[in-house]
Amino acid sequence: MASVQVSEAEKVYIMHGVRDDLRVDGRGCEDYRHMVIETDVVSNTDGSAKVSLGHSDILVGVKAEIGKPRALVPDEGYLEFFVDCSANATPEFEGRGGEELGIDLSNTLYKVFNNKHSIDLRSLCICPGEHCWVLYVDVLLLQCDGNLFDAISIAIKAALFNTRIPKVHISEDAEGGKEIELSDDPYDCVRLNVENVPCIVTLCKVGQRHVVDATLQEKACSVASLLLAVTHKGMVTCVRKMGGGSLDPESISEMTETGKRVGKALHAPLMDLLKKEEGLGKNRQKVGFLR
Amino acid sequence: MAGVELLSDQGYRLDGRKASELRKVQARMGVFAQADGSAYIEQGNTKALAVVYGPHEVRGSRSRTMHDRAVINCQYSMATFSTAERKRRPHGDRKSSEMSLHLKQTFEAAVLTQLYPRSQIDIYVKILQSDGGNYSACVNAATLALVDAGIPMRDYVCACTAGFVEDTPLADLCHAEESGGGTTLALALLPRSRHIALVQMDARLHQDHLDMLMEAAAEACRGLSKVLDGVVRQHLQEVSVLTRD
Amino acid sequence: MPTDTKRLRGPEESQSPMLFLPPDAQILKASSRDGSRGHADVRPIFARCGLVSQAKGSAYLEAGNTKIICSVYGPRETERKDETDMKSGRLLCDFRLAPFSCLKRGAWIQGNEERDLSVALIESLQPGVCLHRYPRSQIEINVVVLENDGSILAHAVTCASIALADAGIEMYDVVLGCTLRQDGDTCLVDPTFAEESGNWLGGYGENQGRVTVALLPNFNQVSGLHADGEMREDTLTEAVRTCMDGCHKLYPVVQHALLRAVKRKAPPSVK
Amino acid sequence: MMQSCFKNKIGDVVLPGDIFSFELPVTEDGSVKAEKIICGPGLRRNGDEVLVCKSGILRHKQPNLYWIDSQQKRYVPAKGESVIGIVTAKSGDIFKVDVGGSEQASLSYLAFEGATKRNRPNVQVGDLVYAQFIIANKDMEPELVCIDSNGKANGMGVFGADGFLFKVSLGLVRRLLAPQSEIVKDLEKLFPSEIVVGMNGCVWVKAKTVQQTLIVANLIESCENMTAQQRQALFKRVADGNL
Amino acid sequence: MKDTPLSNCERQFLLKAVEEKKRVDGRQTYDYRNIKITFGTEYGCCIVDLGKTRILAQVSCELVPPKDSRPTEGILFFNLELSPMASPAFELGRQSELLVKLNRQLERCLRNSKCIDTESLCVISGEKVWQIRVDVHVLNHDGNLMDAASIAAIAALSHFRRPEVAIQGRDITVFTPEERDPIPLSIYHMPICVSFAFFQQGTYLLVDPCEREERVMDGLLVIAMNKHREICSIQSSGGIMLLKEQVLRCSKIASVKVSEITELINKALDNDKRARKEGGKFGFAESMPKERITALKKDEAPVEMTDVQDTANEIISRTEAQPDIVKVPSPVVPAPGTGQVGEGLLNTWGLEEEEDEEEEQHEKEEMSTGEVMVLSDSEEDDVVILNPDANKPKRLEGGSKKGVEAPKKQKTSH
Repeated sequence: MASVQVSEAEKVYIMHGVRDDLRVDGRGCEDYRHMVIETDVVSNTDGSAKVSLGHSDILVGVKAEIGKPRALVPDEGYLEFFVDCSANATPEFEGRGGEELGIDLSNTLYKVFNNKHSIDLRSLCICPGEHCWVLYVDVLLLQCDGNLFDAISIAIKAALFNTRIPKVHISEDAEGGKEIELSDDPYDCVRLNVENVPCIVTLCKVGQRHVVDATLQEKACSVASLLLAVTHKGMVTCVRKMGGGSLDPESISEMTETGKRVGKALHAPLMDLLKKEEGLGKNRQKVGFLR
Repeated sequence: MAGVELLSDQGYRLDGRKASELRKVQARMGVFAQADGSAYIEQGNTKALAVVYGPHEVRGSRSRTMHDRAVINCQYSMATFSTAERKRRPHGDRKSSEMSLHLKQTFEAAVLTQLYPRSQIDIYVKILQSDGGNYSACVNAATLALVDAGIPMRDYVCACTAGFVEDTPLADLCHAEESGGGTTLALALLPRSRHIALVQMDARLHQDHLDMLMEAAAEACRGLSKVLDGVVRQHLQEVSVLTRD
Repeated sequence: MPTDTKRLRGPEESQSPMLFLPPDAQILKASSRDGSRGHADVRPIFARCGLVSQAKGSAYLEAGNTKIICSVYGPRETERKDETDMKSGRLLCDFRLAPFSCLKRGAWIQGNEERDLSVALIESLQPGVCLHRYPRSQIEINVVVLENDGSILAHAVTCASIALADAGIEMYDVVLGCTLRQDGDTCLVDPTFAEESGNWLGGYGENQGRVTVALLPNFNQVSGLHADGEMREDTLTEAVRTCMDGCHKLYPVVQHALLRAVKRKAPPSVK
Repeated sequence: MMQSCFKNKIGDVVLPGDIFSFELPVTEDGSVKAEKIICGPGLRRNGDEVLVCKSGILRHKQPNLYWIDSQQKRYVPAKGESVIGIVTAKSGDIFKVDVGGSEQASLSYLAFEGATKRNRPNVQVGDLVYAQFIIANKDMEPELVCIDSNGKANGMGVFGADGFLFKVSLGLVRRLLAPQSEIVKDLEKLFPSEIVVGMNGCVWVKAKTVQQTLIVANLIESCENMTAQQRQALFKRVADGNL
Repeated sequence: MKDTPLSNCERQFLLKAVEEKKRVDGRQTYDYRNIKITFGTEYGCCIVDLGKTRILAQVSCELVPPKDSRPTEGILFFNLELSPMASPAFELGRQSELLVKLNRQLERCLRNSKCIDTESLCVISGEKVWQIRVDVHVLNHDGNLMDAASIAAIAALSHFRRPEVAIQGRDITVFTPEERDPIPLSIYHMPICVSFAFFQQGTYLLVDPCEREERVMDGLLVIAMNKHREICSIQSSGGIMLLKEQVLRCSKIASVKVSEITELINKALDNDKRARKEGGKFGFAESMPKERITALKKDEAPVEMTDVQDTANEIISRTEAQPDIVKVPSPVVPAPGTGQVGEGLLNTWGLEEEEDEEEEQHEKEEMSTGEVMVLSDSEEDDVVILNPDANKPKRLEGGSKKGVEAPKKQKTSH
């Protein structure tokens, strides 16, 4: 992660602040920074979303392509994750610098979605064993100011909500070969059910307490952090301890409990915000980076 | 593309523009907080983001430091979802390293590098959506980012593409016109001094039409420089209002 | 990607025989564990130190059919000079599954999963090693899984910490790893490969998941925690506790292995 | 006798690996008359045999000096030889000078006439320097100086305002620097010009106009592989062609 | 191993020489160096000598499934290698900027200009098409790699023959050259690159810069054109500031150069075809029978003797006068399989009818008399190749007679 140099005195200052539930930018321990979400930002994709959480900017594009289903699960489509840490974020990511972090992020995303209920993979299947939809989820990291996992998971949820997969009808031509036609009417499409898509909450252990949505400074003076992917029903789909320190079991269960609570509380406002934006329909003024 | 008719006989193009009409240009400076200079530009459907870091000390290979001027280091990359067909890798293939090379040369000519010896200026450009004229969008975005970063330049660098269909020059090509097999000319111009920083042309064109084509491209660049000029003034006006009282 | 020219490959559209297994063979009922092992029992492990002469320290560990060998080099000088934090050392890990280790042949080049496992291994071992004693240097850990029969990360953590101890690197505590497979309400400790992935694909019920915990036994601190699949929060905390008990069960075998190694290396006591 | 097998080889092309073995001549009074042979560059002693290790023409100089005149381009620094170097870097109190050898030679800033700690010589990166080697062996980094034993520059130091520098083979350099070199004599007849020749194959030429400098430079370059008469003919044509 | 740095005095001298319209090797501002094209025994292999720059191009073909985006078109693939043999500055495996620039320019010049009909390369649409692969290797770098590479590539492509193919239903039979003689590629036009080096912020301009001039130049403008005066690609590089008029002027100069180089390539191709038809000897070994052991013969650098004043703009004004293809005096063909144009020829074109130099090269007996190929360069004296074997002095006078006579003629012509 792009780290920032923090002197010892600053660390002590931040720790004392967290102990009294007052962080450097005035937030409480479980408050998120100001978050801006916008969908359908890039037109070449089937679904896209831009999230800026404080100064972290993430852009996610989802492209659906027809591919061959995996051998072991012939009746399901699958998701492919690719995280591109562009040099825009920090000069460190130039050339192959950002590759290591990108692979770490995408591996975690694979784990988060590695269950049956996040996305109904069966609905992605066109004809078992031969054709299925493959959703390429490309995450573009434009600016990173800490807490990337949360911003990425929210952006993915918004992008999947915004994804429109064209309807497919299969016609049998003469010698039994299957012919696939896509309907080119833009409105004749299938929407994904993103109810169950989990959101990631990263809890950072600073001193004795843990904080949500830690900035780079707070992360620099934390020993360990726990990453929790929580669905709107409170199910935990991925847990991962990050950082060089260790945690005692009590604080793990404490952090898990907080994570679940904060995660669950995140889904409801997100979903109705997305629905409201969807509701605006055509006269919605596209903002993107322009404001 | 034999099928698609690029220029209708009444002189309208695919997207309804006249022959020498530019696409809608929207731009904004100072998009990112962490970068020294940043800018975002939309030319029609082509969207580009440019970020500038520097001038800072040379990282990586020390051998590149110049004892008399700054080294310009560019990286051009395209988002994997920017084109209709998904790109496997954002950068690293020959096309993008060539584009980075062109950007580097364009700005080596325009930026006053001798003011910052033994230092490095990084220019990173990201194409979010590609609908033709990638090079020109990158140059315009990078110019705005350099202005935002306060790096001294001889002049704005405006770039534009021009095509040639049924011997009428078309300005500011979109993807359909660019990949239609006709001639495409990319021109990076310093409008006030009418100096050309970079010229690049593809596909066959008879020598006599070259003059007309370059004139159309130069005209388009001058039009673009007015738009960029407007954006910079508006941004400065905004910033000065915030900092005045 | 350099194409693999040496091996005679079948025609492109050749399928792996795995596909043609009868469907029920694939989905193994996870809850019924065959024969001797109860749900909460850990497979007996065999551990030895000092197998690789070249390495500073090395260890070989067998848990059931899972066989892992690990060697430790260092502390060495860091090549990348411009590392920022110079006051503490760095752990570098290279986690490889031998191509013949799983049913389906893997590639020699390190895939994304292996990189993920390397990162997980480093984060689990780092709390146990006194890195501040080795400023401006790096310790390289090379782990090779010779045969993969389930919970390779957990056993790799244990094997690596034995190798580190064998290499004489200062550690706060040995790090032990244990994995648990949650299937509905039953949880299987130290699952085999079939149990670990078998029921998973078919399972649509609640609480399907896998938890791996790395533990510092004397401090009772969790140094590594990985879980995926879908579980309720209480099942998760329960699973973590079960894993920690599993780790404690391994501790005596590890101590014995280290004792043997130290005795063998120690100078003949003056009798 | 010993030198006889050498003598008949003088002027011939010898290849690396040729061996000159000697039977010690036994004089009438049975004592062995030892003869001394000095092996120059290209010859190596191996027991009582002399091995040739560079291809070229065997040369002889009275009384017993033999050496191989090879057509080499890569220069190996030798102590006492004066060369033309290009200053590539200024680090601390030494300049790095590229002499076309295997590594860059070092030249201390004090090794200039009248240089003291305070008033340092004005040397820029990229300048030409005419200097002499005081340290040049295979184990140490070669070192140059621009002053002779009693501190005078006598011709050495930074130079080359607006002349033209080019590289030639070491064989031609030796012919140019030979005491009565015909090439130099012919060049003098053409038009006045300054020529500086470094043992490392760098030649610097300056004449009144750019045009003449180019002519002299091209003439020197083309003398590389010409026999004497061809050179005469060329110089005659250049002389009348120009007048 | 980094190559030797450029000293300040060398840089200043070269720039002063450029200002006074003098070039190190005695050429005019718009002169090309000696271009020599030789073909190998195998079809599609050719070596081009541009002065001392030497480039090998090899064309090969293969039956491959087509790209699914273009099922009915063959595939053209270009690859240019900078082998470390060419200059100490080239390191193997390092993606240097020069490598990327050359590769992309070659691709743009030969593929985007659609100079080869890719439809004719399709065997079974969607299944099997010909993939034509052009490998270009730089053997010696003495400046201006782009022009030499483009000449080598287009010459090799036009020299290349692909095996004939017969299709019955699904199976394809490929005939060996013995069964059916191979078929040439269908080439519409021959795009050739012309490089212009700019000095002193664009005030001075040189064609075909040699290596020393390349190290001193500010920027480069490469224009690819074919003999029908159609521009195939333009690419400016280096931090230079150009004006529109300069680009137009360069394109006019390029059109003249290209028509003359195309003439040379065709000459060499017919030469090789004639040599093969008559069953004579052809290929590299033949093309340099009389040279010294070193393949890269060290011809003496031409010396510019007379103070030739600048005839550049006078030449330009003349090109506008004659729109049609200027009658180029036939290039001297020293040995079968080679076409050779000495520098001198360039600035005599269009001036007055050069009496057609009698073909020194008369088939068989010429070989025996050892009449050495005469580089009839104009103002510099005759280049004489010193043959290691005892050669009759007679030839020497003969050579010099030619030489002496040549410059005089040259002088009058200015």
